[in-house]
Amino acid sequence: MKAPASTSRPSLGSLLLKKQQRPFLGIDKQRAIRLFFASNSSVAIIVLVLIMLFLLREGMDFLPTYRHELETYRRAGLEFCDIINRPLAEHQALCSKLRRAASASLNTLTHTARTRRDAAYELMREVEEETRLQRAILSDALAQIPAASPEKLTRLRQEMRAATTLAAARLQTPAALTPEEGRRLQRELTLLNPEVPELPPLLAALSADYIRVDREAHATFKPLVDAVEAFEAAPDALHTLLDAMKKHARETKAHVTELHGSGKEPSHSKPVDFDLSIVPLTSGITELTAKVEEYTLLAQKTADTMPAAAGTPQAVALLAEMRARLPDHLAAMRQAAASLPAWSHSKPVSYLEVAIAFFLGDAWITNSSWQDFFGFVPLLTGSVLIALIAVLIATPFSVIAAIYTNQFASEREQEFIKPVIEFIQAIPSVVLGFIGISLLGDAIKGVSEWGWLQWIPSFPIQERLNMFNAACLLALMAVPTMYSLAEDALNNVPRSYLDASDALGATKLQTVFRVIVPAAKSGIAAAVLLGMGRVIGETMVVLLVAGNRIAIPDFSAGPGVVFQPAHTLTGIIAQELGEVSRGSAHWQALFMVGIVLFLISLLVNWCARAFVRRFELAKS
Amino acid sequence: MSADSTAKTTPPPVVQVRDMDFCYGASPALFGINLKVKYRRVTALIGPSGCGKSTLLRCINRMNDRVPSARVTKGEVLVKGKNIHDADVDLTQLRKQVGMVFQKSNPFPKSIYENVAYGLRIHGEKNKSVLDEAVERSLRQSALWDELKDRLNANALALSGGQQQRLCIARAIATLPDVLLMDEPCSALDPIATLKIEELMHRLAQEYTIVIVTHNMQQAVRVSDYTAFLHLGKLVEFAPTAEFFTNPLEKLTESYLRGTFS
Amino acid sequence: MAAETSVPASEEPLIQVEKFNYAYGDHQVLFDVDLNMHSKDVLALIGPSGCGKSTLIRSINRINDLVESARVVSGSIKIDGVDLYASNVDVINLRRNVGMVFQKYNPFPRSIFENAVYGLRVAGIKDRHDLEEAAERSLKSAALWDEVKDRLHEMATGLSGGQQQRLCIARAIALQPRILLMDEPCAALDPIATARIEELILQLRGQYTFVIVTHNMEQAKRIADRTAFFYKGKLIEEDDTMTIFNHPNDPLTESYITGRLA
Amino acid sequence: MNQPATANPFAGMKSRDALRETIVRWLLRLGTFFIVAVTVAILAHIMVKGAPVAFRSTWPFVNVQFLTELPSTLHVIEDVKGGRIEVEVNRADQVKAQLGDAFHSETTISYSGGGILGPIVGTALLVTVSISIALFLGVACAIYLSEYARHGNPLIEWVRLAILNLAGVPSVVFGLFGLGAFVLTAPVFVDVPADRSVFAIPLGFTTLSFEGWDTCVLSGGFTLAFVILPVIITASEQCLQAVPQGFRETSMALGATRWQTIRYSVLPFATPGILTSSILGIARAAGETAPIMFTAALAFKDKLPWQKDLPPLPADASIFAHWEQSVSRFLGIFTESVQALPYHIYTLAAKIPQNEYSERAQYGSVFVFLVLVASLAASSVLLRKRLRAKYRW
Repeated sequence: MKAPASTSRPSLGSLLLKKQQRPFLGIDKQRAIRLFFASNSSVAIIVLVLIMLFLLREGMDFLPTYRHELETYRRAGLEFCDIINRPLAEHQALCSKLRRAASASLNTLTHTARTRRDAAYELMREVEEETRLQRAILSDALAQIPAASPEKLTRLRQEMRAATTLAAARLQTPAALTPEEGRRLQRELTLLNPEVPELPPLLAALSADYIRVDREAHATFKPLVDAVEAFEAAPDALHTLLDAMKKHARETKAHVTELHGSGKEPSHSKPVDFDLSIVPLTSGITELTAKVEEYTLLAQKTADTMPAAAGTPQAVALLAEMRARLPDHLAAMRQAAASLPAWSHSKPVSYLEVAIAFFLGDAWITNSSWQDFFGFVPLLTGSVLIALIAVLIATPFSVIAAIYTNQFASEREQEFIKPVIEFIQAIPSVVLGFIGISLLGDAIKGVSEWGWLQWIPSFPIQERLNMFNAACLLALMAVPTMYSLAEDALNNVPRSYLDASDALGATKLQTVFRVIVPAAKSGIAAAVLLGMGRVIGETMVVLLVAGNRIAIPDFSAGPGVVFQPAHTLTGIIAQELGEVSRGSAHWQALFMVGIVLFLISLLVNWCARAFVRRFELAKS
Repeated sequence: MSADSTAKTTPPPVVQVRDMDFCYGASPALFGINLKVKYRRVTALIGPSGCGKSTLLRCINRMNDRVPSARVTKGEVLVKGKNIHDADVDLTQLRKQVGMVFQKSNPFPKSIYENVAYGLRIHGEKNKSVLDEAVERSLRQSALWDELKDRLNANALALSGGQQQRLCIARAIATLPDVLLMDEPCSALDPIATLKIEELMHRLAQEYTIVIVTHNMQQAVRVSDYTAFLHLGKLVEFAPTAEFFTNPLEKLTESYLRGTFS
Repeated sequence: MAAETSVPASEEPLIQVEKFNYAYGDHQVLFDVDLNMHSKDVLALIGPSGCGKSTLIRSINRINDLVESARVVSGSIKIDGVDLYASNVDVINLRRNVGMVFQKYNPFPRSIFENAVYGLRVAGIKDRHDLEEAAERSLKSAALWDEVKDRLHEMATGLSGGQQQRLCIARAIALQPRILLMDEPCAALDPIATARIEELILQLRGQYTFVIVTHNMEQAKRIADRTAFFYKGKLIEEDDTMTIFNHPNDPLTESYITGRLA
Repeated sequence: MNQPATANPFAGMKSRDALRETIVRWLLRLGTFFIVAVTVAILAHIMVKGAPVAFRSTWPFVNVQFLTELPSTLHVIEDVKGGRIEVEVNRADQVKAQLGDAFHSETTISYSGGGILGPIVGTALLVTVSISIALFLGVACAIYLSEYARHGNPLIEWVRLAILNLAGVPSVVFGLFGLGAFVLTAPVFVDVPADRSVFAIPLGFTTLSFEGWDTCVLSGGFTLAFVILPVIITASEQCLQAVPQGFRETSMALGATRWQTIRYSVLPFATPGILTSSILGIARAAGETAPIMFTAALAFKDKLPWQKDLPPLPADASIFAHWEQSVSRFLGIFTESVQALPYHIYTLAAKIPQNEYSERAQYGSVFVFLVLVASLAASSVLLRKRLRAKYRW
């Protein structure tokens, strides 16, 4: 095949020059296509900006709204009541300590009698439960109007009797009762009949015995019991006065809300005259102060007369603790009373105060008949604590797994381990949450009841759903992220380090732990951080498993704090957003939480990138 | 073992390769190599690329073991009289006593001090004063002490290329090896740094037995006492350097030398 | 340079490279290259790796524009008097008229037919008949027709290496370019396949202007009318192939063709 | 060999060190396999508890009822003999009548009866919508990043930064965003704008009002699309990068334009990979709960999205009217809120008491869900393996 003679073709030079282009919307086609893709590529940026925008749009008004609410709270005098009310809450805590001390002391004496009585009752309940159907039918028949035929009644009675006998025969004598008593009770229970209201004689006797012992115990620990009662009653007068004030304040507030709607400017109708409405409160300051003084004196007196001795060492400790905490409490009460005159309902609420109330507020109280508070701290503590525990659990395992697969595992092991760990990523978080509810919660609780583990603080645990449970599952979720990133980091360690270390006669282990892991450490740190980001942002697991108690965890429990339930930033949004009306302070508060979450995620990302960048610098 | 007998007789070769064949999988890389490395002398391995000189060097401390399928198929390698492929040879001990410096300087991303002390640390040395002493000694020997003594805790990666390579040498000699293997230690360096390393080799030769692979004929002339020429996996000629370059026995050697020096 | 004097004044060179400087970022790879290539000639570019010969050939059809940071520092390349790097040049048309064959044969994982007509398809030719005709013509030109005519619709990746490379040549000449650039077309092939490609080039000579980069000096001797020798980004010498190989002017050229310059 | 045997200068290390080496190796191995074991244990637990719900020991071996019925309230009717009958709400009265005197009591457990067809359909719809959007945007973005973008272009740096950050945004924040953007603000064509409309643009025949789409498949799908967008972009870019540079060069050398090169010699070879990787995106989208909580999902719905009461057409309605109605019925699917599997599981786990009756629905749903997601993930892994073997260039 010959190429056509060059004469028949246009000159090469002329071919190379640009022809007239068909313009497409003023730009040529290639540029248009390029622009199309470029605009699509900016979608990520646009989405990020939109996220921020929409979060801000819904959440931005939170501060003004919340400020308005807090202002109403102050104007209407609710804050005034809370000045006294808040320190008074400590009284409840002290009371409960006292009560626990008293009941522990009483328990030392009444324990046996009560156990015996309860055991007998338990037996009776068992029989009743077993024969529930027959008893119910008989009762129905008896209550029937017109009355059922005597034959039928007789038949029903017989059936009931037969069932009762059968049930009673199956009973086992509990350890608290002697076999003798057991047999007797069995016999008496055979006669159990809904038509006869009396208790079986033995049961009645046991009950009476318990009552007697209990009375004796009360006599023995009379000073203590009296002290409890006295302490409980100490603030009664104060409470009465305060309740009246609270009622008044609430009425004022209700009036305001009615007029204003939620946070909107008053439209028509006469605004509430706060100056007037506050008078009943401010005028009561003297009385209130007097009542507070009265209370402190009473409480002090009780504490002074209270015996130091109690039935058990635990009770003694409780008493001592109560005594130690009382002076602070009373001082706080007095101080609160002293600060009353300085309080003014007309003092404006500054934005700084609102911000502090949100970011440093220690209570998240919603749908309250008194006052809603949107304090961020309990949620943040929950989120951070859970994330920390999860990362603490996940980090060693993922790093170990990464080191093992990257450095030690055989090909076949790798082929098995990698897919399994990567598969964890595919497990939806809601499924893990469900596992936490259905399986892990009971498992952890069960383990915490094992005898030889009781040295662990706060074992046995109270709540099935708690932070630790959630953290375990979150750790599992974080493992694949951390694992694959850490493995990448290890993989990226230059081979020449390996050469050098090997040539110096290092063993495999030495090479790995002295050279490779240190060289990859910022990569691993980034992996951990990104895992943490994943964990903090996770919603379903914490919503289902963390227990959803909105309170700052009680750190006085030491490390055992992890077994307490908590609520989280993500969980609160998921749980409450569906139930609030748009535009309310609560709605806006939830969006504020969203904004903070968003910022946290950006921050975590930024930190991780900073680590990775350092890592890459170190490599080059 | 040979150190005490130097005065009387010529010491036995520290490294002895006998009739060795070496394969990567099915493809042979070295054939029938016989080589005796003299005690406290510098032996240079030269030859065109791919001739197997690096492979031969890596046979001496069994660095080739890490390549799967690479193995010695015939013959043996003796270091200090011991066949290093014997079952009772511990790799870490072998490599402790046969140090190696690589073509591309590869200090660890740690401090200068930790780099030099690394070899001792992994062999269980914990005593701080021993470590200090060893670090100072090896840095002095590698002519780095004066430059670096004030910043031993600086990151080694911050050093210049030539300093890094000398640091790698210091790291290798910190464990007092008997043999020092150098795999084209200057090929990644500029002439001035190269010169410093060569000077260093001269001095180190008084205390260590050195085997060096080089591309650079002049370098071999300058630093080595003995030169071995490899071609296509065979050891063509092995002779004292002066003789080797002035009066080569083999035609192949001659043409190789001429080709480069013309 | 020698090249200037030997050009007959009557014939205007097809490709003129004038004071061409080229760089990747800050790293300059071509320095003041002056080179004239004549219509229907076969020009071989030789030189050690990294000397810039591939860069030069890749800037003749501006395929190097795809490499990030690649840029012309100064100078120009003109084809038929048109400066390739001027703004009025249509790169697409340039590439349609300056075909290129790469070192690594890389047919698309499509059918042989689709590979052969790819250039035509993207040029907008849709007529089935035209395409078939062009495929047959180009495959015949590339001496591949007889081997593949029965399996035009099988995957091109199923062909042997040499066949794949010839398919790549067919693909390039399907567009009937005036100039054919070949970047080490035989580097990835065995000797027999290489021989067939060389044969093909000899067959096609006279129809196209060939610029061939090669590592293989024997190949240059066999196929090239003229040969240019590059060293470290500079054109050292350009002349008749016979002159270059028999009586090189420059000592560098000589040491390269005698194999001393690695 | 022929030398006198000397003391071994390279004697092995102390046995204690060797032991330590072994122990540490085993510790590492144990740690690794602990993770594997936990994973396997969880899966096995769900399998053991859930498989009996989804499968039957007799033909057709699959619990058809569970997979093809809508969820409903479960009624447990107890007769006087203590026997318990589980029935659905519609059959409860019938059973009670049958029992007559023998009827004793009745307990109801929400959501636990019937099957899970509604959630399955809802999840399928959400995933379809989200993956279509995400694939379109994601692949386009990846093409730009991989084919057009030049290093050092500030836009690219910003895009990459944004993708990284987007991947780290918590899914519940996406939910908030979806609520604010799609449910409450997205533009719709209506005749009379609602009060809450942000602003309305009158267009003459209708009004473009920014009043949101309400909770519906579309809102949820869009929200999910942005959740999985980073995954799709990253995966697609990797697939595009995996196409050899030689193809591009060859194509360009043959005079193809940039777009032709992408269209004919890059995209075709990257498509299988992109599709494979996007299966992972599907799995992710199917598994997310928080983003759809406020944007698409309902706890309970007794109708499938297309079972809508439209006014009956007159008998003599034109074919056009029929056609119009089916189109509006089809489009209506996307403006309905739906049940979704993950949200259904959340409801079952959090909103109803845990007992033996709710367990059936819980484990059944979890099992089916996990099987769906896992088979997606597994098929993506397998496909990738096979494709990698097939497309080796």
